[in-house]
Amino acid sequence: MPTLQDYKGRQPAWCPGCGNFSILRAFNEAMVELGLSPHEFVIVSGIGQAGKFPHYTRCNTFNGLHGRTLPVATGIKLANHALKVFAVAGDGDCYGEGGNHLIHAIRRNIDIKLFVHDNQIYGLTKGQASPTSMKGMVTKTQPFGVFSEQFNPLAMAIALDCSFVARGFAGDIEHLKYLFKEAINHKGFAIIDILQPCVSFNKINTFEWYKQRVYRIPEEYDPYDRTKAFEKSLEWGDKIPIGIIYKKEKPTFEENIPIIKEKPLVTHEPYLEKLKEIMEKFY
Amino acid sequence: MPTLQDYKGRQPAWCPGCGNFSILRAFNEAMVELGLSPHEFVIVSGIGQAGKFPHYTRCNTFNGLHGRTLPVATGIKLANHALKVFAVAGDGDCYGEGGNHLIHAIRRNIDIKLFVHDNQIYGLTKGQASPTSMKGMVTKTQPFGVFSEQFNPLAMAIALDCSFVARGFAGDIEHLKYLFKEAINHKGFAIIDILQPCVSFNKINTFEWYKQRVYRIPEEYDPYDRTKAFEKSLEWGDKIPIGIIYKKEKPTFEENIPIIKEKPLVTHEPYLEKLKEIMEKFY
Amino acid sequence: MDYSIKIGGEAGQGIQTIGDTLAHIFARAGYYVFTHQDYESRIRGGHNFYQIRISDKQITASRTPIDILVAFDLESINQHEKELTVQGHVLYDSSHLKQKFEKSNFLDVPLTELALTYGGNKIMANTVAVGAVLGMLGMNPEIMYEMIRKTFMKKGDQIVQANLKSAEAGYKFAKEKCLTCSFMLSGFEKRKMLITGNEAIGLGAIASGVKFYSAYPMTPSTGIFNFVAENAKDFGIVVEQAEDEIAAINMALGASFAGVRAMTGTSGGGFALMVEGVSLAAMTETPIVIALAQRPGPATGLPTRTEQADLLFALFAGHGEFPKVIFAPGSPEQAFYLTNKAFDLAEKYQIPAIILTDQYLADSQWSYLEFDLSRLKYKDYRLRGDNFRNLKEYKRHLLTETGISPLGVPGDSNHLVVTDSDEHDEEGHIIEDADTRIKMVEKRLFKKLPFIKKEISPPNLYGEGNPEIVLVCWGSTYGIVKEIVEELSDRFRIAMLHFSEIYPFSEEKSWLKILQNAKLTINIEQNATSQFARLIMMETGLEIKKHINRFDGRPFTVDELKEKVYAYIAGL
Amino acid sequence: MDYSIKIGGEAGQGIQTIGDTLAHIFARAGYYVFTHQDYESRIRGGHNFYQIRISDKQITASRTPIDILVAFDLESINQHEKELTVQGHVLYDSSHLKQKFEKSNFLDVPLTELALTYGGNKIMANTVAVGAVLGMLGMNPEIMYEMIRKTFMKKGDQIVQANLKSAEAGYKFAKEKCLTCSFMLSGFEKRKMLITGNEAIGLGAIASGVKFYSAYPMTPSTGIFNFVAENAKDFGIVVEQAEDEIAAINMALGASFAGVRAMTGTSGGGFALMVEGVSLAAMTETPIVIALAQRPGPATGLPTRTEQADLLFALFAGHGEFPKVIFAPGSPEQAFYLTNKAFDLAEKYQIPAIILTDQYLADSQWSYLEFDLSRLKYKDYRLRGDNFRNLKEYKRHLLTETGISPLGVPGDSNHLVVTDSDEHDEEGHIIEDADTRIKMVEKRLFKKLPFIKKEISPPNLYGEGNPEIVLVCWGSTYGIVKEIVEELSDRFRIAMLHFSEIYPFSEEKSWLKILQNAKLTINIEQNATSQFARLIMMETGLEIKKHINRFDGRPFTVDELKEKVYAYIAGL
Ligand SMILES: Cc1ncc(C[n+]2csc(CCOP(=O)(O)OP(=O)(O)O)c2C)c(N)n1
Ligand SMILES: Cc1ncc(C[n+]2csc(CCOP(=O)(O)OP(=O)(O)O)c2C)c(N)n1
Ligand code: SF4
Ligand code: SF4
Ligand SMILES: [Mg+2]
Ligand SMILES: [Mg+2]
Repeated sequence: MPTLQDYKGRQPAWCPGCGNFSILRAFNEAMVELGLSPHEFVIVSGIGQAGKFPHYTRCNTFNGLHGRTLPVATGIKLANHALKVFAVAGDGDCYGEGGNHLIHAIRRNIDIKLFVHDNQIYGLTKGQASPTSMKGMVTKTQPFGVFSEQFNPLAMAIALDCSFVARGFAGDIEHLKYLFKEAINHKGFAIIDILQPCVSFNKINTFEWYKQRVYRIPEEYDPYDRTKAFEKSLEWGDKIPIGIIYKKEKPTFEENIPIIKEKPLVTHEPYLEKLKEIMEKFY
Repeated sequence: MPTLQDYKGRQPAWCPGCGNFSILRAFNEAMVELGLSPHEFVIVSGIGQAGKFPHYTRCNTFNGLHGRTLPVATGIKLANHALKVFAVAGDGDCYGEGGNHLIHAIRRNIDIKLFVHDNQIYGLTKGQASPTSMKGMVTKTQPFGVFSEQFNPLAMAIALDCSFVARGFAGDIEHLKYLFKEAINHKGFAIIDILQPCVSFNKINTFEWYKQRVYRIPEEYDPYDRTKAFEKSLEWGDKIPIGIIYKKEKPTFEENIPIIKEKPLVTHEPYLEKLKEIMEKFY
Repeated sequence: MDYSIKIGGEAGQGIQTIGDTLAHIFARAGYYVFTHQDYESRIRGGHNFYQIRISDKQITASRTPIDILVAFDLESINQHEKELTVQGHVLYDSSHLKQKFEKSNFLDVPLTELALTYGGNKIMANTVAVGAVLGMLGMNPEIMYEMIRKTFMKKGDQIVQANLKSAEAGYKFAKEKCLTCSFMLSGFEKRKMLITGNEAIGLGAIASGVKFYSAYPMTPSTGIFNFVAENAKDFGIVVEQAEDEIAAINMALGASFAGVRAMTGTSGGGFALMVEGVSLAAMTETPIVIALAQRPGPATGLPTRTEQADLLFALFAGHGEFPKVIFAPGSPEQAFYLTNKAFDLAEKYQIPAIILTDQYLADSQWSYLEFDLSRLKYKDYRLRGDNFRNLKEYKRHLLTETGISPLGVPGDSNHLVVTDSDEHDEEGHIIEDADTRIKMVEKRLFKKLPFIKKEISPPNLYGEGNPEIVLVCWGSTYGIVKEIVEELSDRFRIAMLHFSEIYPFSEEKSWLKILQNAKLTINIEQNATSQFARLIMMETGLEIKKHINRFDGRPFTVDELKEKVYAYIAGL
Repeated sequence: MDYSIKIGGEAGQGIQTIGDTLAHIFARAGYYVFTHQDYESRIRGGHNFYQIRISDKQITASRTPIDILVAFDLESINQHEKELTVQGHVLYDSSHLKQKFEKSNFLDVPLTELALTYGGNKIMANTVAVGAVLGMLGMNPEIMYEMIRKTFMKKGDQIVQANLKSAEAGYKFAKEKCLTCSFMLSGFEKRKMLITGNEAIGLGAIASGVKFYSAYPMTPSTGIFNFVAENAKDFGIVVEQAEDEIAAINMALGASFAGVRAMTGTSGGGFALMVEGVSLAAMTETPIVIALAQRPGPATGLPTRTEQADLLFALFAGHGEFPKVIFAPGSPEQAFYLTNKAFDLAEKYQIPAIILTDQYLADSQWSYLEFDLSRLKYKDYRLRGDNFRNLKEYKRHLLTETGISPLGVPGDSNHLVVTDSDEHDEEGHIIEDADTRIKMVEKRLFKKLPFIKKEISPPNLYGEGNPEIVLVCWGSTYGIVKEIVEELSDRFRIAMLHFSEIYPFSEEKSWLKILQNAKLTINIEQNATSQFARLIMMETGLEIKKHINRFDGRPFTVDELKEKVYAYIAGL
């Protein structure tokens, strides 16, 4: 049985007080409670503060390009669906640079779990607005403030009929841990948008700001009703719901591919003996 | 007053019977009825059969790259918001290659009208599945059929709170013309997803197939109710609604930018005389 | 024996079907066949043609003179009648062209009418046309009938019979009516295989054990995608059409990281979007093979035509410094074996390997007796299963003498496989310090490069061993230049120096002496700026002063190119 | 007089603030100042430093020997104490470092304590430190006080007083306690301006009438974005942070098409994503200026450090063949004027122009008396307003002698402005025919190129006019190599040949003779593969055999580089 010791990674280069520390703790504890060992999964991360995440826990890691976590994760999952595949990205990473991949990864319903560290800002590049920054936020590159509609990843995911849509908060570790476990136990593509205070650059959406607004979605809420889920996903302001907002059971992408029905692609031989047959096609 | 003669462009290279011909006719007639002259607007198009559209009417034209209509259109609109700016794209163009730009153009609510010729297939490249192709469609590059969730541009647009969301059908020219006019008279970003039969490659969604399913949304429908609109946008099957599905009045991106409040950017001088002042900042 | 048949008409008139059917009949009959196509970026209409050349000797290019022109539109006659040889004939259907030609070498075949009478359906007109061409050639129709049976078997006996009758009708009609037809076909030989450049790359990939192919459709590369997809089930390959080219290459890299051989394919514009991914492959040392099928640019350019203008772009694609391998096959045969070599080197050295072709090679069909499968190499360089499981210690980016680190398959062992697009240490974790940085650059670049160079074969000298005249070329111009050398070799000490393993340059540089000793060196490229000559200059300092370039999107023709070469020779 | 001050500590400890304040005080005092920074890719923690060099003569680089080391962490002492000169001193706060040093040249200044007592707030510690440094230097504090008043004015008198008191406290304390401090400052001179490479590019863009700047944040280019945004209101510029780099360049192209001067900026990875857009700019002949600030690759590499490894990548970026201009300024001053020239050429010839810098130049501050604004060129080449309205006939891609077609502003006239990424005719509509294709390639490439070449200035020879030893370099190494040449020029006939207008090569090639006549030519590059030397080889056939390269992400230091140059000279 894996213990927290197995998840001790490198010394984080995050700022003291950064929300990422709590996410890291929740994640490691969830892995231990799930009985998952570090070599049983891969984390694909992008570039940004969130992108450094896999170095600070222990796991198979592909820390790729800014914005490209999902395609890499998709390739890994298709090549070896016996591996659990998680994608860890920032809000700029996943909703800005990588927005197109999010749309299509959701459409595929490939069994990848996406964890977005959503600090509503570009952290590593020193505080520009991200797609989830709130209107009016002034930064060096938004001198007149943000005008664009705040991106709502949950509403979009529901519109795309994503099979698991949730919001977490770095300030509620127990709950976040529960979300990690639920997402991982769920079959199909899952997104958890994790509200993550950035103490260095986001002076609007602070720990306090979130604490005052965030509330756990009550037990009786039914995540299977798409329209209700859509309405719930639009809640943002004095009250911000965290929890599982939408769920839909359906076959995963990899289940649909005949070739890997029996066994993962990585275990397939090249079948070179069949070459002779195919050569016949050219005569 | 412009006449249809003013809109006679080059000889189309589309297949006989292609849905694009009806879209072209509806568009030209709409322009004439709106009293718009060819030089009063720009069409930015991508690459694909739809991308050839501006060559077959008459207008200022930037026929750019596959998938990149919206960023170019955004640059044009910001540089000269006195011009009307239309983007014409294919479903692969706008929902595949260009998906990320669609998300963010909607968020900006920049006053661009996007017309997607949605034939649910890649036409110019000879019949691969597009994001809007229906599940099960078999092509040379989808040998086991399409597994991915059919992309629903309207639902996504509503989730992103797009200010004008409509669906048209190439087979209902009068109605399509009405949609063009409504979209152009509307202030803010507008998307019209136009069902466009591809007689050469899409053997599933034929003129007949659409004719049997498409119906005009009744008068009494209220496009301002977001949740209702979301539900309506999910209708696809035996009945497919066409018309204005969602509307939201809000300030446009360009209205928010102080610099171009008085006059279009293109009419601004370089203000080089101010250079002396700014030099002082370096001492 | 050496005949050329051109089928011209609008897109959608079945030109491709007729051409393919004829080409396969000829190949099956044992003739050597070469076909190439010219088409516009549209699905219907316009003017396209399909050209077939047959011979009893190996042929590697099309020729301009036409013996039989099958005209489905007037445009074909306007544009191509002048290409007819003295014995050249035109086959057409006056009811279709709405015009009758009185010239003696024009054969009016009522294709549609015969199709209706004998096939009971006007779509049989294509089959009638095939029969008519064989009739004009006076070729024994048996093989045609055999092919028809084979092709339409699954469609049921009725269809088979209808096609047989139509073919026979066309055959008989032409044989009787074409009194001036005087073609002499040599006897049947051992059957030949017919293969395009795209198919050869797809076949080469499959023969190299490719398990994952992700791409975004783009002419002229889509044929590779189609071929791999068509055989995906038999060979256990996952193919995925990505949302864009960025996703395509990143998916392939993910699959490669996870332990399978992965590939993507595209053309210039799509490759431009993959460039960051190429750099990622280099930094993470993830093997990847990329097929780049060139077409005329910049930007969208001429999407269905040919050019060799992305060489230097591909060579320096990607920010930062790292080794990559670039191959530019000159024929489907070379494409087959070089694709195999690309997979081997990409995995052995954990680098990107690029196969550079173009629309001309991608779409033209060559004929061969067979491919020698025993020349293929398949070695699995990955660390997997027990070998990995039982390893004491593992570091993904271990510093070694060769610069090659163990490529472990994540999940096969409880050793962790960690890599990073940031500069990293041996374990794959982010670093900032100078020492590690230096070591890693040395590892990826300086240590690997010498070994890679040793793997590269020198250019291939064809013709005179100690030539006075050398025609330098690379990639798809191979077959065309080869025929010129063959033709001129009786009159001149001439040779072709053809480069197919483009980069890095082989250490074997004896070809430099050949160029230095030659009286006349002509560089031939299907582009405007002689990119390969510039590369030779950069790599060796040797400047080639005489150039022949073509950049209108059409391939060189042997006859036109020969004239240009003559002109230079005359200047000697 | 020539002193260097190094402020070291963790990110977030205010190193940057202290450094900037000191640098500005010195510049205001009329000293020449040079600063450079070394920081990690993190926001807090780690070890960073800010180095300031001051002199009464123009200086263009940092020096290794340190006179005052301000240590905010022990790491600073461990790493940098060895760099101290004989008269060198360390300023630290033992209460902060939790350690006391007994060495005579260590000055323990209770920064926090003084801040609390005199400023009433420990954040004043930074101001105390600034005062203390001036105290150690024994520099007249008046200018410091003046600067403090100016800086904090808007924050109200209380803040001003608090800072003044803190500064004074630090000043007095150091002046009294640092008995071994023996620095000799020369008298005040005419004030100097301080500017970084990034600011100079932003300033150059503004001075060239840039109206639209769209980009996606990426170190080390973000400073340009910030500078333009900061001045957007005053100069009527629209700035937009795009969703990705593909959007950034396509937006800029849209704005340019619509009639305004447009620019984007990024680093290698982002530029990789713009490559297709570069090709689009070429085909549509849409002017665009791109700032490419290099950092070590491949992939993410070392995001906050420096390298010159994207030269050949940038040069050949984009599928297809087309002209582009590449400038690589060696100083903020060059960056300012070359950015202006880039805008002029991009619009005049309707081509992409790339300004190639790197983190070192982007972030380091240089001092100047002033920039001569009269050297700036601003000419509007666009066809707009009445000129366009009253035109008889208009074709966007009209074939002309120069290859330059009228760049009309859409909407200004009822003539339509039509362009296409496909190959097109003069009117901008899609074509397929060979003739038009050939004409358009000739227009874009062969006709324009000779004119562009004429605009390019040859490399700049600094030092001995007829040198025995030539140091070849390009871009940001300018200032470092310049100082080496200055130092060695009394003992050797040595010169620097610096290239800032990189491509196309100027037609003026007299520099080739200089290299041929030189006994020793050394090529110096901040990369692993001597890319510029390879370019010289490709363009001229001249091979440079001696190289000095650095690729660990840190800039060359004058002293280290000088040693390497010596080594080669010794070998003569
Ligand atoms: C292609 C590319 N563009 C830009 C960058 C620069 N960059 C690094 S991190 C980052 C954004 C960081 O914001 P986010 O993704 O929200 O992550 P955070 O740091 O906030 O966790 C950017 C733009 C890059 N590395 N690659
Ligand atoms: C970057 C890039 N990738 C791929 C292509 C090839 N391509 C041209 S059109 C097209 C898709 C056509 O489908 P769609 O956008 O739906 O337009 P349609 O032809 O159906 O109208 C593709 C993939 C390209 N031109 N550029
Ligand atoms: S900058 Fe913000 S997100 Fe990044 S580590 Fe610091 S606090 Fe966390
Ligand atoms: S292929 Fe389809 S979409 Fe394209 S022109 Fe033909 S019918 Fe229209
Ligand atoms: Mg963020
Ligand atoms: Mg389509």
